[in-house]
Amino acid sequence: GDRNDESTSSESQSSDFRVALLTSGPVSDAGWHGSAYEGIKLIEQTLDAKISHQQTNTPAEFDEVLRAYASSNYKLIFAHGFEYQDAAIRVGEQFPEVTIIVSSGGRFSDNVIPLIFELEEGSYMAGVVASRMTKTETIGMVGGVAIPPAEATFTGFEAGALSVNPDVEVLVSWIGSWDDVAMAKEAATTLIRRGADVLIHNTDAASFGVFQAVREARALGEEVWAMGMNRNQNDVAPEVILGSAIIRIPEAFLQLAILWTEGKMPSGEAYYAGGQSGAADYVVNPGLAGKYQPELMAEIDSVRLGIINGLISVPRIGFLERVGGSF
Amino acid sequence: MEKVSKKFGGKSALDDVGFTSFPGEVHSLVGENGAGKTTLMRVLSGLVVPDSANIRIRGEETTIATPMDARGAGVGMVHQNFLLIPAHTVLENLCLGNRFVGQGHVLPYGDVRQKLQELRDKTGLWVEEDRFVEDLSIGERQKVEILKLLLREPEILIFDEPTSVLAPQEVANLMSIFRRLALDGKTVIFITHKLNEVIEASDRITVLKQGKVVCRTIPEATDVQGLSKVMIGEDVGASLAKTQAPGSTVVRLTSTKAIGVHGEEKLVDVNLVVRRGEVVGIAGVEGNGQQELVEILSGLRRPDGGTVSLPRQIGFIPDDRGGKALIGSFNISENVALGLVGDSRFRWGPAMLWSKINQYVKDLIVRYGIRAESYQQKVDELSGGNQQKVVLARELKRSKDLLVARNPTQGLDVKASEFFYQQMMELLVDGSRSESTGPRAGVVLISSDLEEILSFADEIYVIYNGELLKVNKADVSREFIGRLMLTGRRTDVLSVKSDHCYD
Amino acid sequence: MTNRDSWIALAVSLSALLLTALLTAAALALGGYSPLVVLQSLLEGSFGSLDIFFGVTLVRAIPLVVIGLAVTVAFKSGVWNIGAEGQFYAGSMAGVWVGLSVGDYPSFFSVPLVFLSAAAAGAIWALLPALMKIRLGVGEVVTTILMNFVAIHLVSYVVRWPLQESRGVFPNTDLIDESVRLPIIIPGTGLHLGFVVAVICVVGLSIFFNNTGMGFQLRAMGGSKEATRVSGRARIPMLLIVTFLLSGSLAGLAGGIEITGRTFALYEGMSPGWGYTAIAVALLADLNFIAVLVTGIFFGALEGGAGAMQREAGIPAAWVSGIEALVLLSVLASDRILRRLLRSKKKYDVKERELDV
Amino acid sequence: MFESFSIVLFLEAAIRLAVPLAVVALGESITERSGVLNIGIEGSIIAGALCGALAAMEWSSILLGMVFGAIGGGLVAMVFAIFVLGLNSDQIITGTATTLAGLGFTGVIYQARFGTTGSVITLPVLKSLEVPFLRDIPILGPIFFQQSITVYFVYFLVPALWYFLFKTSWGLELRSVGEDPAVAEEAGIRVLFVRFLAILFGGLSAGLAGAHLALDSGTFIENMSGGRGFIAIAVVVLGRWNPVPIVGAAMFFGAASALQFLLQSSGSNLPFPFFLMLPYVLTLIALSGWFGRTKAPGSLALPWPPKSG
Ligand SMILES: Nc1ncnc2c1ncn2[C@@H]1O[C@H](COP(=O)(O)OP(=O)(O)OP(=O)(O)O)[C@@H](O)[C@H]1O
Ligand SMILES: Nc1ncnc2c1ncn2[C@@H]1O[C@H](COP(=O)(O)OP(=O)(O)OP(=O)(O)O)[C@@H](O)[C@H]1O
Ligand SMILES: [Mg+2]
Ligand SMILES: [Mg+2]
Repeated sequence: GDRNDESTSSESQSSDFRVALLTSGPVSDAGWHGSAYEGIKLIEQTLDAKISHQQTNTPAEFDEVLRAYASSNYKLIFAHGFEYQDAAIRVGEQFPEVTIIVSSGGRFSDNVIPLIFELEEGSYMAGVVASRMTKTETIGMVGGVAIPPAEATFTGFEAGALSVNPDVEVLVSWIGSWDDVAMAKEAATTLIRRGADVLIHNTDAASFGVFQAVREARALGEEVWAMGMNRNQNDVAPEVILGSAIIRIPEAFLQLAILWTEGKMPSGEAYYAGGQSGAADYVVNPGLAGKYQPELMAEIDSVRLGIINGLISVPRIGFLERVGGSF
Repeated sequence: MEKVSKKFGGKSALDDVGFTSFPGEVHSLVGENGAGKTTLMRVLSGLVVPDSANIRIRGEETTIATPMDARGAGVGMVHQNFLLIPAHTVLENLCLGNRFVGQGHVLPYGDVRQKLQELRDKTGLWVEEDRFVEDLSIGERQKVEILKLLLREPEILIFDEPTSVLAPQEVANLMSIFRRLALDGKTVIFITHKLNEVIEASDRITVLKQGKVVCRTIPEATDVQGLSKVMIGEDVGASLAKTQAPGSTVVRLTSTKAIGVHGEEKLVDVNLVVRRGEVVGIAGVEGNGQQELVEILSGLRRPDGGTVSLPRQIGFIPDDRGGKALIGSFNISENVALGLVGDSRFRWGPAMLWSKINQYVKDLIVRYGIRAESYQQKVDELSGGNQQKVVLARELKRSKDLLVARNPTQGLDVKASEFFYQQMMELLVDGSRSESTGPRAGVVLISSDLEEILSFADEIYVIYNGELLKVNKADVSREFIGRLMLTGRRTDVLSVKSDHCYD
Repeated sequence: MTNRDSWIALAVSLSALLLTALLTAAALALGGYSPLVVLQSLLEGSFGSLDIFFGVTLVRAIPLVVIGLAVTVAFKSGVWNIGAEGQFYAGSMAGVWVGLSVGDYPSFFSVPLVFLSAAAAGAIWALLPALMKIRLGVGEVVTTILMNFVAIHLVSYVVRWPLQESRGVFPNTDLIDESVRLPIIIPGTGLHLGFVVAVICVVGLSIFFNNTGMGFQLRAMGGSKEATRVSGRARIPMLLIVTFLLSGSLAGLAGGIEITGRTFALYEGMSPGWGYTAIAVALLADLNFIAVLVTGIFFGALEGGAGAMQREAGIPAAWVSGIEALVLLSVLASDRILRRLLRSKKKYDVKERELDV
Repeated sequence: MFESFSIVLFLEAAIRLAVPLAVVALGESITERSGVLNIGIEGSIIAGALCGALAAMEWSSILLGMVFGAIGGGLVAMVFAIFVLGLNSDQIITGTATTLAGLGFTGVIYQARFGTTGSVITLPVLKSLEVPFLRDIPILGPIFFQQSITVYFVYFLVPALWYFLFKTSWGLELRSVGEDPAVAEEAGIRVLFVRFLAILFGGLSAGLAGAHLALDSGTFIENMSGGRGFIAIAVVVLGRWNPVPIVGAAMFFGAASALQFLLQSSGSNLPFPFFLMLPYVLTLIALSGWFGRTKAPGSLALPWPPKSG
């Protein structure tokens, strides 16, 4: 789509560069939504763009909000969540000059671009670490709401774990909410009682519940560990978090914004934020680095390399489908 | 009390009324329905704030703006529309606001029980104190309301139509209670429509009419006729249409049973036949199974045994006007319409013809002399008697085949009662019903008012512990029926013994 | 109450109104936002232009009005249906299911079919609480609340298993066919046929309740079950069933309308608590059907304006619900003022509704 | 299924989950006994959580956290009371509004204090206290007497409330106001004052429960009340406005939720939404077995004095 590129590049000359963000949850979650907000903040600072954010409450208003932004000159819109994909396609058709980025979306057209975070890569590495660390050969996952990105991380985690020790049992428990701390804590406690001694999560703020459960278990003298997810949570509970499987959402956003201003915005294809771009990774908690055997440290690096140059294939769910436009 | 005035909306319910009563007297307050009796007393007990009034109690000026002021001034009232909490036990209701109950401390159930015993011994007035009020019959509720007042031991006791649902013996009791209170130097204010009670019980009488005092007198100086003349402004007691010989059977109950919520037998093998053109009177102390009987007779309840055959068009006047017969937040028209939903004359397909209904109701309001601002006034705003008239107006119209009337004249003034009796008798006569020439109806009159039964019933039964006892024409007498009501025995205990003495 | 009291109350109301307004302003100023800008964006985001009014305010009002009607029907008849939320979801599930399977039929046939099935599903969802009330005497307040949660989790099952989109990846259904989507009645705005449906419901219901025998009996039941049984000779269980079914089917219909009019597919979290907001809509309208249309639009405007507040005035979402609350409170305050001013006479100790949960 | 999982641990979990519900429900039951339906307690819970968290952080004291949590909840309830009692506004609308306000402004304050994108706050955490001898009772000991302070508070509250409601004349007056304010007023009771106290108590309890949520999970986050207000209202009805059954109902609900996690982690392949439904479905089933009418306070949710027209 040259036409698209032209329009966008010409647009980027104009003084006011407007970037909008839609999230379906509070940006104060110190997690998925929060990092997206940091993302557009970053764009504001580095590209002095005019930014705006709206938290949507129901799929019923997606079209309305996207249209509202598009029609008031927001040329780059981050719709932070797959749930926006259908509305994005619809509105995208009405506003060809606008580019809509759909985080972990599954549909693309000329101006609707899925932003795929390959968090499963970091999770795979976390899985490796977990099954090396577990004494009980049982590890657990506490999930918020079962959506593809979350499930992807869990399949990645499980695959990583089994790749080094097929006998490890991987337990999972969904709490049906992203931020119900008490429920997350209870779920984690249950998993620990069932013998899991390394817990990873994929929730938002509810993750504090998981860490708290681990803290209390340790207080009772049990040898239990937690792992962070989405963002680097190592400092959230430094004494119990071995490391975090991370994606660098803000950086990814900035990357896209820069591409956009340079008129190099990918058109009619997805944008991948994964191992190659360093956007997905596993970060060891320096405070607990001592707990890692040297050979494990080495193993982590080799796994990372293997993933990047495709020697290790991390299971991925979700596939992309083109809608409208022409190749 | 002087210069008491109260307007509701535009209409004035009390217009510069002056009312004086002394310690140690029983003072009767009488007047037609809607005259303002209840309102006047609600003013005195702080439930209605008057537009103007100056009230002096024991000499000193008192402003009564709230019920608390009234209690402070030693005023207490038995309310025409009971102020009881159905979900609470009798005991709890009695403790509430009782001056023996220390604020916030442990409930002195013990003391109150004891007090209750004393009262029972003194007055014979009693209700099982651990029962829930919602399980009580109207008669029993009335007694609770009275006990509540007596326990509070106020200086000024107001009784608003306490006798309309009490049995003769209980009424007699109450009168002696009044006497005793008066002797203790209390002031008793007694509102009733039963003028003979007025004459026999009171020291002084005040008559209200249309919110004005029309007469102050003493019983010696007047009589029932005289009083009603002042009240109504015309003579009453006009002779009633004599009924013809009874016709075909409209109702037949054969060995009908009813089981109460707690599995207790409410009706035991009741047999009853009602024929067109006759009034069957059922006397009884409240709480002997009347509730179940009327619900079965009016087709609201299936019997738990035996067979029942009922006609189609039944009118039913329940005893609990506020709870069962009227919707307080609805206006008169809507309340009458409750009885017209099925009536093809007021329906067009599924639609209700409100204009037609309202017209019809306006007409009823005039014919039944209901004192109301308009057919759109909420029934909650009507006086007790006028509320009752609304019920009568609706149900009499329905009684093409049968009328089941439960204490129908409770709260009605003399004139209104007369009018009701006329209407009731007309039901019995061929084709005389105003717009319909249907077959004549039968009437079942369940009442705790023995007079009513004796003067209108062709057949008389007494209901006792759920049994229906027939009274033969031969031994119809106040004493006999009275005994039957209380003991269920046809011959009294003594004579039975003496019989036995012979052999 | 005396006139004196009512004037005191009037004063209280006025000061409360002022206070809430000041509070809002102060809070905003403290947060470093200009109250005026916020107010402006709130108004422009809801009434700014015809397009906005039709495309935002009215469109958002549709579900609130229809569900508000559902609540009104129930409350008027003395049934405390707190379960509109769940009935709405039941309706959307059935609606999307039928909508997906009737794609190739003509609209005049398929759309009504979707509405019918949605309404039916809502009714069925209300039936269990109805039966539990009538057969077992279990109050509806708690059962309907519980049914809400069940429905929400059922949706999350339906969109992941039976009705999941054909790619089998995302937790939502496929989009329904163009032919099953509601036409836009005012081109350029998003205002779809659903609004007409809502208005028809408003009119129909107020006629039904005010002019038909059954409607009258339902109102009577709302006034006093016992009197309706004894003097109205009405079969209360039957009336209760009718109420639950009618209320439930309206809430369900709202689900069908949202599916065919706005989202075109079933997602989780379709209703941000509309079932509860609708209670406020209905009560603010004093359980008057026509008024529900107005209060529904008011809430629609509030939510639309709230969105604009975030976009235009940069108010964080967290502020929005707070401000919505303050607006609601000031409406309550002024509502009392109007009552005082318009009141002719005061009636004494009258119970308006009986709550038996 | 239980083999790897002791019944004791299960019941422990049930109690943990039940406690906040029980506290909220007990408070709300008193409010409702006075004829006021406060669906705004959700707002009180979240306010309690925030105030509790802030206080506990400030003075790093569990106790102060609890106290200020209660106060926070009380304040929100006061707003509710001003409108419902002062202006005689509709209770349900006002409740909706105070819920919104609570959820909204706690978010605002949290963000103002900890930044727009939030940050992790770590609080002193509720320790479980052991009752010396009782703890050693087989089975029951660890379940009931090795719990957080809030649990013991409930143990105290239940008999206290029961005695208050049914044995003191304050209790009688409260119940009478709730059944029929007209009767109560005639008996010389200050209806609005009684309702004010009842609302206040409900707010304080909800606030306390909120503080418990925060201090038990050692952090505060937006919306952490997670709809417990509504569940609590259901619990009150389930418990028929009586302290003992209310705690029973809360326990039942807690047990159902605990069971839910137990089953999920036992690796059954039933779709997880059905696990999440479990507590509600079980409660519905329990209700169906719950014969006899539940009777609400006669004047619940009705305005006083009655509105005109
Ligand atoms: N709350 C009210 N609103 C409007 N009108 C009222 C109200 N209460 C009473 N009235 C009117 O005031 C008049 C007097 O009523 P009141 O109850 O005092 O009559 P009463 O003498 O007690 O009659 P009854 O013997 O039937 O009880 C009636 O016309 C009644 O309609
Ligand atoms: N649920 C109950 N529990 C205990 N006693 C009851 C219950 N219901 C009624 N009773 C008592 O049983 C007796 C018959 O009850 P019922 O309700 O038939 O009285 P009733 O015949 O209707 O009296 P009334 O004519 O005054 O209504 C009365 O003493 C009544 O108070
Ligand atoms: Mg009177
Ligand atoms: Mg009875």
